[in-house]
Amino acid sequence: GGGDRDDETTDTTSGGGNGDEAIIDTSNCTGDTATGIEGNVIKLGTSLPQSGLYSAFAEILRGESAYFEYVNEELGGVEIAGETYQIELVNRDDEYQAEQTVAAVTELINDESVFALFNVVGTKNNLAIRDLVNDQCVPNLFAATGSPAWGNTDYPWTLGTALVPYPLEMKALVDYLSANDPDASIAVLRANDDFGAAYSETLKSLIEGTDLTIAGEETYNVELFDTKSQITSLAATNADVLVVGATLIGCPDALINVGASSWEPMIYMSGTCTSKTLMEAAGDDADGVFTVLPTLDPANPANDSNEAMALYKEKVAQYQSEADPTNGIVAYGWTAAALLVELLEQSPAADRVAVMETARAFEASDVGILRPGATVSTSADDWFLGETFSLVQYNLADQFFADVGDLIEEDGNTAEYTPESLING
Amino acid sequence: MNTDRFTPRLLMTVVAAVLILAALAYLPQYYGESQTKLYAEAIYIAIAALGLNLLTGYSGQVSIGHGAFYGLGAYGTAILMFDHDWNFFATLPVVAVLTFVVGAAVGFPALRLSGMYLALITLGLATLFPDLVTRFVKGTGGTSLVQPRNRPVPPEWAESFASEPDQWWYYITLAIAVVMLVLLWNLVRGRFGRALLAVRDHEAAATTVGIDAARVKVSAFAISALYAGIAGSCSVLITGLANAGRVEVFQQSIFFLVAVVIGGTATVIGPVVGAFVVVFLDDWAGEVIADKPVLSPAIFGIALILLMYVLPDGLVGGSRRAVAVLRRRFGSRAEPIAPPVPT
Amino acid sequence: MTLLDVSGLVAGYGPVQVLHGIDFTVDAGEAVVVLGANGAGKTTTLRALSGMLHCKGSATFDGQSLVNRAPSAIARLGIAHVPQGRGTFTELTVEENLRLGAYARRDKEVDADIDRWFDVFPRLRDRSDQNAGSMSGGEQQMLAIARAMMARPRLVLLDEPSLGLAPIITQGLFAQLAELNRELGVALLIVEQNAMLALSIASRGYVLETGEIVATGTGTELQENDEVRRAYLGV
Amino acid sequence: MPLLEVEDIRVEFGGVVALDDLTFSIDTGQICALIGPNGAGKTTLFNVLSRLYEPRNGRVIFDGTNLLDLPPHKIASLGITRSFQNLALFPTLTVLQNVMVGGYRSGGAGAVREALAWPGVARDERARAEQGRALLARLGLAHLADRPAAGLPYGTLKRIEIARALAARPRLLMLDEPAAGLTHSEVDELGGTISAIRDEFDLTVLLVEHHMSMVMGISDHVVVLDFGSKIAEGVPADIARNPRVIEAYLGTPA
Amino acid sequence: MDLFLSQLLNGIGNGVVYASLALALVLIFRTTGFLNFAQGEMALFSTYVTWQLTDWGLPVVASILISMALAFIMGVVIERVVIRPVEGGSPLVAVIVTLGLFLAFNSISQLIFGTESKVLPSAFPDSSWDVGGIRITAQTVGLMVVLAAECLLLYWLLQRTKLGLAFRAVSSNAESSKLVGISVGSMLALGWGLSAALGALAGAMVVPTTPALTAASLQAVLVYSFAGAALGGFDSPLGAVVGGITIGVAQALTIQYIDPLNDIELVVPFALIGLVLLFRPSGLFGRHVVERV
Ligand SMILES: Nc1ncnc2c1ncn2[C@@H]1O[C@H](COP(=O)(O)OP(=O)(O)OP(=O)(O)O)[C@@H](O)[C@H]1O
Ligand SMILES: Nc1ncnc2c1ncn2[C@@H]1O[C@H](COP(=O)(O)OP(=O)(O)OP(=O)(O)O)[C@@H](O)[C@H]1O
Ligand SMILES: [Mg+2]
Ligand SMILES: [Mg+2]
Repeated sequence: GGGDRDDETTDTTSGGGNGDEAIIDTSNCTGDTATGIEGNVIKLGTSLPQSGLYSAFAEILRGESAYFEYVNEELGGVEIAGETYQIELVNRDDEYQAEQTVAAVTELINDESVFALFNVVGTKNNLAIRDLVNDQCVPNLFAATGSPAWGNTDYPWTLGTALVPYPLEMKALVDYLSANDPDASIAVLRANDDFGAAYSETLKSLIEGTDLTIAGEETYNVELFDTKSQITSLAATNADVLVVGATLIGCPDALINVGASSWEPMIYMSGTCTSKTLMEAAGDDADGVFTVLPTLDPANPANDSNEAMALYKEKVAQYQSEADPTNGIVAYGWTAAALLVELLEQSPAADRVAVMETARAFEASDVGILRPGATVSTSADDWFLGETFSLVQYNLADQFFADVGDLIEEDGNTAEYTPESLING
Repeated sequence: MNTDRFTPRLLMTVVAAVLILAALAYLPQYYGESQTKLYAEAIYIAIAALGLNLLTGYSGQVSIGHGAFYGLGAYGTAILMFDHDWNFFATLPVVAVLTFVVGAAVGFPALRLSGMYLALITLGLATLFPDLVTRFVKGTGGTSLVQPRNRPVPPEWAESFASEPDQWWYYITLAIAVVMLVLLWNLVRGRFGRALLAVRDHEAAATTVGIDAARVKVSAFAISALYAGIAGSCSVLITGLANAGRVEVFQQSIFFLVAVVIGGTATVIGPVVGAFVVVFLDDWAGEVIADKPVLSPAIFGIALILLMYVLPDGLVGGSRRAVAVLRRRFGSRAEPIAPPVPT
Repeated sequence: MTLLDVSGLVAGYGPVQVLHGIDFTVDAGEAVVVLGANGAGKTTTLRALSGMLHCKGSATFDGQSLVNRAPSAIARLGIAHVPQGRGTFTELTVEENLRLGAYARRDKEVDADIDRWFDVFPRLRDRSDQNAGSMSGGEQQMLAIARAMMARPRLVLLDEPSLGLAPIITQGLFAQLAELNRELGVALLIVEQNAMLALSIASRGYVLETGEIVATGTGTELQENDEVRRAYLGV
Repeated sequence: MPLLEVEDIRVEFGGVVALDDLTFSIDTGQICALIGPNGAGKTTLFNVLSRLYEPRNGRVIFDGTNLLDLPPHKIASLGITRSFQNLALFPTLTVLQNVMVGGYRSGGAGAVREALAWPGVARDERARAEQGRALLARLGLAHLADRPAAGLPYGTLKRIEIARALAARPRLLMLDEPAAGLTHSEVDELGGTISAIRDEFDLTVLLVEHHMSMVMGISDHVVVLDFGSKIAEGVPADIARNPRVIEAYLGTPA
Repeated sequence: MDLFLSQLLNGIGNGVVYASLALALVLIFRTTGFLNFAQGEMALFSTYVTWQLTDWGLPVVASILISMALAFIMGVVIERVVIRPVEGGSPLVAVIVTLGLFLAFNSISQLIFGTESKVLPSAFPDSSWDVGGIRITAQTVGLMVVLAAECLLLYWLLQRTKLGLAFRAVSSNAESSKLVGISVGSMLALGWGLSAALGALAGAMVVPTTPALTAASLQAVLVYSFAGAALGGFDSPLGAVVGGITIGVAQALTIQYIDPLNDIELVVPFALIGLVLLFRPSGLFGRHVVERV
């Protein structure tokens, strides 16, 4: 429905903030920084694909909802500066289309008057709204991709999520190879977009000065998911290592195609591919694949003894009975929601600026089903979360990811390993 | 075709047009930003549908790929504004020429094709375009998204009615749409429009009276591409970005076609009405079953099918039929009931 | 015995009524001609009878009502129609067109019948594999007639069968129609502008004007009617 | 003096020879009838003259120009238009619009000027409409001007085609079975009309027709085709008696 | 050389996938005379049904057969209920209706079967053979055999049977078909039923060549299938197969040998179609129909 023109309060004309001195430049924020809080309810907004070809991401919402319902019902709500608030999450379906995200977010901010945006899905989708949230001084918390772009300090109102930033995945791989196979040759299969570029460009910059070499690189079309010919072509290089910078069905497709060839490289696969269904899709060919995980694997029965995991499974079953708790996407939503609650509770005031400032100097551990002992943190010059994780290897027999080596702690290092253009492009 | 100068019908048309324009002009005063945006979207989709109607309605060539020209227009404008800091208005002629030329280049081989073969080639275009964009455009954050920051700001003289930028953008889009509508109207009412219909109805016969069918058809293709391109430019104004995924481009293409058919092929006003129906139907479908968003495309799809049952000749055709029935019932005038005739 | 009995037949296109209640009959084995000026409603009458148009009134064929019966069902009752405009299956070959004519038949003599009609129109035999759509106008007219005959109908509705045929072919065609009618007892309802020729093989005729029957009589009666002579016989 | 000279025109479709090195000519101002059995190649010749079919060999000289050097849409400008054996009207247009399409070439302002409603565009348009109405009136169709063409009686449609062809102001008018589907009296009337418009519009007419009464009544010259070749040529009375023509085409009326 | 052969084989492997859906497109075109944009999504739905049946423990082949039978019924019902009201009207209206179906089927599949990807077992054994260093999978060979059989069957049905003649008659001239006694409605319904069944078969053949069944599974393939059908000519089953395989091979070789076209290899099939259609506007094997004036 239409709202009245006259309650417009925010100024929409200025450019991005300037993040050096005060982390967040609020000089242009003329609106009420406590919008979205009414009585003891704090209203949050999210936008994600719930219909169309990418609707599998809608499961995130179930994980989030399970956590919020748990907090609202059993813990009385979230406590910010001594006050307890019930959390209300307003969601919009954007079909994974950036312009629809813009429309949805405009609506969430103007008509729904949400306090903050939370866990909006997709790189393009978050990029598309980052000017908007900057202009209107609305926190966009835990943008749900591992893109290095969330480190861009021109956009202080956008905070990335606790997924491992894609460049760090390459750092972990390069470290692992340097220790175990220092003169390995690497073949790269990458998606034809910014996502694929994040892998391949970081990898190339990281192997400078090492004995590791790139044997070949092929791009595939993310909207087609077909990698057969690319793998054939890469197989011809007979490289020691294959990096699969692919996503969704592209991941198992690549694994299957490698399996069907006579090539037997060590495979490193993007951390975005770790969902149970994708691994099942790869079948036998998934055995021994390396990747990274910032959280515990909900499919690993060994983790059931973990208290956080037990809570997660219990509450999902209780509040979102239609969701499958072993689905990594649900688990991701749960963890993101837990991080948000943690962030809000750390905030000194129920106020957008306060929350955003907290987000920029945030530290948390044992949240959601993050790995026990893993700390996620941000600071004035580290804008990335998700920098503590494990290198893991898929165990086909037991169908879960087993840790390889110790917890990797790269807190504050993402920007250093990432080509500058990927962050500030 | 009204060759007489002044008829009651013309008067009614003018009155209706003025009323509708007044309503459209008042809209952003009443509605908030989101709603205004939705109307603006309907208006720029109407521009594209106007053009597509020239191709599909008048010239009989079905395209399910005009989302590509729309995208080309959007990227043209967005890149010129973002990378080269052009003024929005300055990008329009460039986009017009660009899309016209590309449209002609596609329309030329399309000459030999008809029916589903042509539809297929245009589908190919819609499929290919996003890949080309992903390949060649490095926009925001390394993605193919391009977001200019220099959209026009409301000038001082417009303060009284467009104090907010989104209102100003809405008015710009509306003005462009009105101009495009008038141009098209002039075009289809006369010799060119008749030639298009003639070529569509019987190409050989049209040729024998001196119509260069190839030229006419390619022109229709190019003009329709231009309209889609300008619609794309306007979309940058409204949404602030240019983007092209496969799903998006396909969906845009379908929206244009649906707007044409729902509104009424080979009528001037039909596609405009159709565009509003499509945009609001889509919006409604997304909300009507709030807890099952996964169903919204189905609702949209089923609504389309039902609409086609009720109005196989589009809204314009349907309302003409309704008027004819009323006239007969109340017998006010013994005018012969003319079946749908292009206006 | 009355084979086709039409009374009070009303039909039209959308709001436009063309036939304003016409009555006529065709007996089994009879040949009847319908004359009428341009736009009189002759085609409309035939289309209504073969179920292609929504109509009101009564029309029975061998005791069965034709009104609002599906065209394919009417065809299967034994009524064949040579439509105005020929209705060729343009993408199919001449022979396939003829086979389709026999679609409703179950017997094994289809090939023999094709041969028979090839004898009547030798041009069709020469071109049996040609795409029907590329045939000349007259050739297609021959095809349309032969196709209708392939159904071995009891009643044939012929809508201007001589249209576009060379005089010599027209003569042969009417001779053949007369023979069919005589020897096999096929009833014919012929709409024809070559009134002289048509009346020569018909036992009776009707004159249709603006959707109403204005004159009727035997062949000779009509040939002597002044009005008819002036308008349709050109004498 | 011949207006149109057809020389050695040959058209083949696969194995079918539709025109077999045909040669003949038409003098200015004549009504020349082209007759022959079905499939003799008459319509094919029309299609060659309108440049819809490409002949294998031969030349067609119209008033000094070789037609075969021109694209199909230039033929009308040269002064040749036609009607079609199988109706070829524009069914969604009104009768008047159909005829106005015939006047396409007159006063063409170009799409851009039209879109901008340039001065003169409206005037041209009015002129075309007036011309169209005049032609319709001439052919007795004035009352149908604003009716859609679809659904009109067959014979009426044939006459609309003639009006459309005339709207292009031709010098050579080609009519392919214009009398098909007409009653006797209508045929006679149409014959009269054709002779009359020939005189009024200074036309040369090439007429294909199976109605012998009309052919014999109005033509100055008759060309007879069979299997794509000319088997006879001459004045109507001679043709009617020519045994070859009787055998191949006329037959002996019962 | 080995690499070339491998890529050739990849291409053929993908090509047969495109071809199997293209055949369903050809069938519906031949039987009803128009293009069904929902064809792929109807096949998707049937494939989900097949998956559901295998998930309930039925053998794969039995599941496919049952699902084909259900698809047949679904096709008939859709024609009767959804398409019938717009038949005989403007083809554009029919296009919009099939687009509506396209949206409906995709989203209803997701509603019923969930949005998570599913693994559909293959009807063919998981084995493969090494022939001179080239690996040939049973999947590809099996698909080719099925395709060849389908192709022959379709050819026989359309070209050699009375039913086929009736199908062609209906798509050529519905009005005259009625006049010769063909029940046009039943033929159309039958045509929809058959092509839906063929689509179900295609889906069950195609999806196991991809890692998993998702709502997007057939959309990418469908574009190539359309392309294949266009290349071969929409009215020729053989054309659909040759066209589909050509597209697959062109795509694979482009990826291997034309680096500048990497990830925009779609250019190649469409350029190919453009080229072919320029010279043969009805496709390689399509029958060119002359319309006389
Ligand atoms: N499809 C149609 N829509 C509207 N009116 C039609 C349609 N077809 C025919 N008519 C009108 O119906 C009347 C009768 O037409 P019909 O075709 O039956 O005439 P006819 O006697 O067969 O004449 P002819 O065959 O010589 O043209 C005519 O006035 C014609 O204009
Ligand atoms: N495209 C084509 N393919 C094959 N044969 C063709 C084609 N066009 C015409 N023909 C054949 O060429 C011959 C001449 O046809 P044309 O149409 O010129 O005959 P016509 O003299 O006009 O006959 P009618 O009096 O029946 O109209 C016919 O036998 C016809 O079948
Ligand atoms: Mg008639
Ligand atoms: Mg002819």
